[in-house]
Amino acid sequence: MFKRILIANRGEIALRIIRCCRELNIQSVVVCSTEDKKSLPVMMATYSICIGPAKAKDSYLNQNAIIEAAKKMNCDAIHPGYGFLSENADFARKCEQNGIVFIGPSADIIDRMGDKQAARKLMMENDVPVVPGSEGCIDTVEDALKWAEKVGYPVLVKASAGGGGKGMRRVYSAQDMKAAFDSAKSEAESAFGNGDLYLEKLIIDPRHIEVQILADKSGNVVHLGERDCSLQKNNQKLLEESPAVGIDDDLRERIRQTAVKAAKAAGYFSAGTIEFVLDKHGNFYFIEMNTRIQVEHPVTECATGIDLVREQILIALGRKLPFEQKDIKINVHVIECRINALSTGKITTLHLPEGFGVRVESALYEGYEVSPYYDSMIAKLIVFGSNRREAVRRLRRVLEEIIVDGVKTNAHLMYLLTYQPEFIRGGFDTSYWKKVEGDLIKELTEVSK
Amino acid sequence: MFKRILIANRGEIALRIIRCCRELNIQSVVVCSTEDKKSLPVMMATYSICIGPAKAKDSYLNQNAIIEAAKKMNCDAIHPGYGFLSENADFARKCEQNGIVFIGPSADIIDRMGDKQAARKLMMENDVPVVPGSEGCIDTVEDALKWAEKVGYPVLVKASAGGGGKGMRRVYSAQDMKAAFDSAKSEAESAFGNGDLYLEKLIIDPRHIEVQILADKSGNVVHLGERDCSLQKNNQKLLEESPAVGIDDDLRERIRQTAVKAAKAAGYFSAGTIEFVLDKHGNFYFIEMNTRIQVEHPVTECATGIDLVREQILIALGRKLPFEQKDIKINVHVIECRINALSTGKITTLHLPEGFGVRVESALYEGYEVSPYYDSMIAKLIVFGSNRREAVRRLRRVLEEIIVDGVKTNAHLMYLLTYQPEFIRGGFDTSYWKKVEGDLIKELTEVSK
Amino acid sequence: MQIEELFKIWDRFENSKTTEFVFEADGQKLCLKKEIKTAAPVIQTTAQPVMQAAAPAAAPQAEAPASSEIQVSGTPVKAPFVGTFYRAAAPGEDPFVKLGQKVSKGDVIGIIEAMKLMNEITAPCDGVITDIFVEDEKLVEYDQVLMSIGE
Amino acid sequence: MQIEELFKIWDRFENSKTTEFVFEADGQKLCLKKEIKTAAPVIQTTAQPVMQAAAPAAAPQAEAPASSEIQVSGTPVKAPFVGTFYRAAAPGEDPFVKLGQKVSKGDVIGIIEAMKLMNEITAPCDGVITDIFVEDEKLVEYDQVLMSIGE
Repeated sequence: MFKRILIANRGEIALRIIRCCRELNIQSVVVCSTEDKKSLPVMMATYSICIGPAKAKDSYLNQNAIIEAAKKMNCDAIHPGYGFLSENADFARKCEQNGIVFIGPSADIIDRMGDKQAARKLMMENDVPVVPGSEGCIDTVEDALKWAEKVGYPVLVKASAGGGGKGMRRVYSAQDMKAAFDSAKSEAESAFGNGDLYLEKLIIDPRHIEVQILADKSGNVVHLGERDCSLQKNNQKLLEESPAVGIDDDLRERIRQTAVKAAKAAGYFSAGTIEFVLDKHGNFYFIEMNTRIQVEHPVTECATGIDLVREQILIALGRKLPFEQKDIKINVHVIECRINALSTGKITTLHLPEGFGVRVESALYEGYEVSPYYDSMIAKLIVFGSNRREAVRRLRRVLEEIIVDGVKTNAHLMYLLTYQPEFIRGGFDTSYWKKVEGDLIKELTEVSK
Repeated sequence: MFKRILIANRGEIALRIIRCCRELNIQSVVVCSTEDKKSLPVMMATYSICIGPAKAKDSYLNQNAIIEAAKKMNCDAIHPGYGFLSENADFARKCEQNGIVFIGPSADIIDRMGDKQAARKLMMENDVPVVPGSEGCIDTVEDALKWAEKVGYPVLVKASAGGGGKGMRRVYSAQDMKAAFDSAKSEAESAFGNGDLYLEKLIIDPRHIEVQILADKSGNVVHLGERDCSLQKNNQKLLEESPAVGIDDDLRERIRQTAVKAAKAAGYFSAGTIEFVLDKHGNFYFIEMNTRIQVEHPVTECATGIDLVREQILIALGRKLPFEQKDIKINVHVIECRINALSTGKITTLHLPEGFGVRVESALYEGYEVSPYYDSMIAKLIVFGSNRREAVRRLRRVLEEIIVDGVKTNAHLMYLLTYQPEFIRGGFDTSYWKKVEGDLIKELTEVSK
Repeated sequence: MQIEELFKIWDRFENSKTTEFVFEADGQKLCLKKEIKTAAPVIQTTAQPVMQAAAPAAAPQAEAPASSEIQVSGTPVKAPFVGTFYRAAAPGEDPFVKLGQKVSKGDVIGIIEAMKLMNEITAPCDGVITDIFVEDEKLVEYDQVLMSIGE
Repeated sequence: MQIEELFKIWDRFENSKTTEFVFEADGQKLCLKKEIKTAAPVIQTTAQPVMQAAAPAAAPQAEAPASSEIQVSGTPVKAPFVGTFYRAAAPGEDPFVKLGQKVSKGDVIGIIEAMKLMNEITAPCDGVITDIFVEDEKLVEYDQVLMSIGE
């Protein structure tokens, strides 16, 4: 067993890992910035060490300082949490080079899955469906029309050298192709000095379905069911649930098995997530693999009863998975709602909900200063029930119960969401939040009067 | 469904019931004393109503005030929680007479199980083992010796009219019988004006095992496994767990089935508990039935995933149980540790533990005044894991984590307990706390230096 | 003075609003002083559930008893138990008392109905009705201030 | 008065709100005084996990960096990064600076080793070393006060 783990993170995920360390009888060393010296993780860890100023670049992203702290504090492993250095292959490699176990997959695996084009290629080779795209560049409008005809409209014209939406055009029918193709080409040429274009199928308003994977170093891979993370604002997840509703058992099983296949293709070990988009016709496509623990991992923990952080640590030690696929049972519906701070300030009154079917992950306490330097997520409310309706009612209850005075939060808005018919029905896609947000804000304004 | 439930209780159990009401979309009216006007249940309930001064006799035990409040507030049911009026047949009857549903069994059932001699007789008639006792009175020392010889020593000589230990003697061998019998007789005569004596087998240092029952009004009865509540100080439970360790599957099944038989014999409905003592030889005896929700009910909720308060409410509505015995699965080990205040005062800092495998039930908040008027229990820490060892480690973690500043608590003592070899092994009997308490206090004093 | 006696006095002093205490007798002298708190900031936990108001399921609170946190200037008349408050002996009749009316100790000022019994509420002192806080036929809770009597 | 009695009284005084206590008897006199806190009482969340100390599993904290919450009178010299602090250029050699030593801005006062590199720490101003807070070869964290320079 590890003797001492350094936690290269902050907030609720640092606390989550510290708790797990305590339960495994492992000492914890949490790093912190000057801003976080009075944080709950710092108080709860066996040791803490300040590694830099508030700005993440100089503290939580300061690889040298973290490695130095781990070595000087005799840590035998580093848990990176999520965000920050968790998917940084260089950092994982540095850990390896310094004889410190990086709790996650190997640097090579991170590299392999981090290169989106290479990952896509690997998946295609292993019969994992990816969003259909042209093989290589498309040089003429004629070829573009031909390819689009084959895969069906709408399609996306993308610059090979592109990024950030530059040189990208949506094309909904053949008659728009020429204009889109030409303007994308000229934009790409002026932006990147490279006018190469390729085409991809445009999946309109898909659902975001991801599958949690656990894999050990001996090649055993299991899935822990899927999570539906379609409730997103600007690609930021707001609410996640498991299992995904409104998809039949055959499709569900195919998605899960495809994820296992993808993880095996990647030679993966540790906890990881395979992300898919699912279109209205039941077609699903691999998007990317997250090679870390995710924010929404408690959804799966509540659904399966499996402690993912604990398994991560044990896998890093080289232990084999203590269960097989058939041992994993999912009998409850779980929903996680993220509570985000909409302003900074000191928490004057705090009441976190509790009770049957509830789990809360948060590093808040009365008197804590919510800082502008880091992520705005301040709490995760996880509820579960024997079915989705029960979970939704419990979600309402905890959103009625939570009190976070001192900062503004999205709790009211999320509460109003739980009464929207489309939300209650479930199975909405990634465009849903955009459609409903305006109504919710209006309703909130009226209620607040 | 009920429209509005009055909660005739306070503290964490009132909050527990309010949460359940919210999830069932039922309005809640919590009664309170003047002392409890700033309690969390009062803040969280849909409505609250002050019914009397601090002393429970004039508020939480004030039947007329509670009935009046329920009627005037148009409540269609009353949930009594535990303690106070929860096992008061008169109160249940008053509810019935006033057209208010008492959430629990009928007044007649409470009466039947509340009369310990009648309950004992009923159980004997139904082949539920009770602690062996003489049938009727024993008039002479000779008859006493004869009876004791038959059942085996040690035995208890008890006054028929007795109570509170008066006219009671433990007899460990035949040679002590005469002296014990004579002195018990004269003590009974002078204390109760009635020298009638009877004999009972003395079970030395038994384990306290109880079985959770759910029964509907259609005669369906299921058990939800047993709880081992042997860790007691002066008959007050300190820690409860499920399942009971160190008993084989055959015995476990016999205890559970006997409890079902007992509940059926009582014609029981609602949630209830059959309490047994278990001796060192695997003999178990019915002691009494608790006709209410119990303090330790979350142990069973975490073990089975069944919301007992919700089931109580649905049964009171006349609904049939939505599951059968075969649907009830217990795959985790659960431990509940009670946190008791050892002094009164204002809570200055509060941190309740959270995370994987943890549930906390408490009505504390920062600024809350722990009052001398009511029960000293201020929080219940419930932990679960895939086995007992995991649960014990998690219990240590939550006891390390909890902060309740402003009052003294037993948290430190319970923490030290979790490192005692006999506790770690499990399966200890009701004499264990008495044996270990002195050592723990000594250790605590040394650690605190 | 024995130390027990001294401690007893001291405890009283601690719990009192007294800021200075001097006692001399039989050649003994005890002197105690306390600084005055200039109203330390009270951190109040007004932990009202945020969403109560916004909850679409929440019913109007009209029928619940009004909060009894009322500023009373004169002598308060409080409800001795939960029940329905009546200002008059029967519907349509004149109320027992009106605002500004002079009352004597023992005069009936209202009725609280509880368990189908009508209980007369009487003035605790002589004076004038300076405030009436509860409307006719409203549910009152224990200790709720019904009226106040001034001079 | 016995010393035990005196201590009893004194303890009580310490824990009380009383700010002045005078007691005279039998030719003895006891006088106790306390300074008044003029600052408003700050409600501090010192949320240290209660059981850390009692945890049989907890290791000595010796190797962890000392808390940097230090009262510094002069100009503090702080660690610019995590590393091992050395007071001398090599083991056995004289330290760069000693207590009371005069230094000029830019003078080397110590070394912090991080990532196997030796980084010289220099005086931020002219003055005299008035305090040295960190022992030789100890791990220091970012921003930890190493020394202070006074006049």
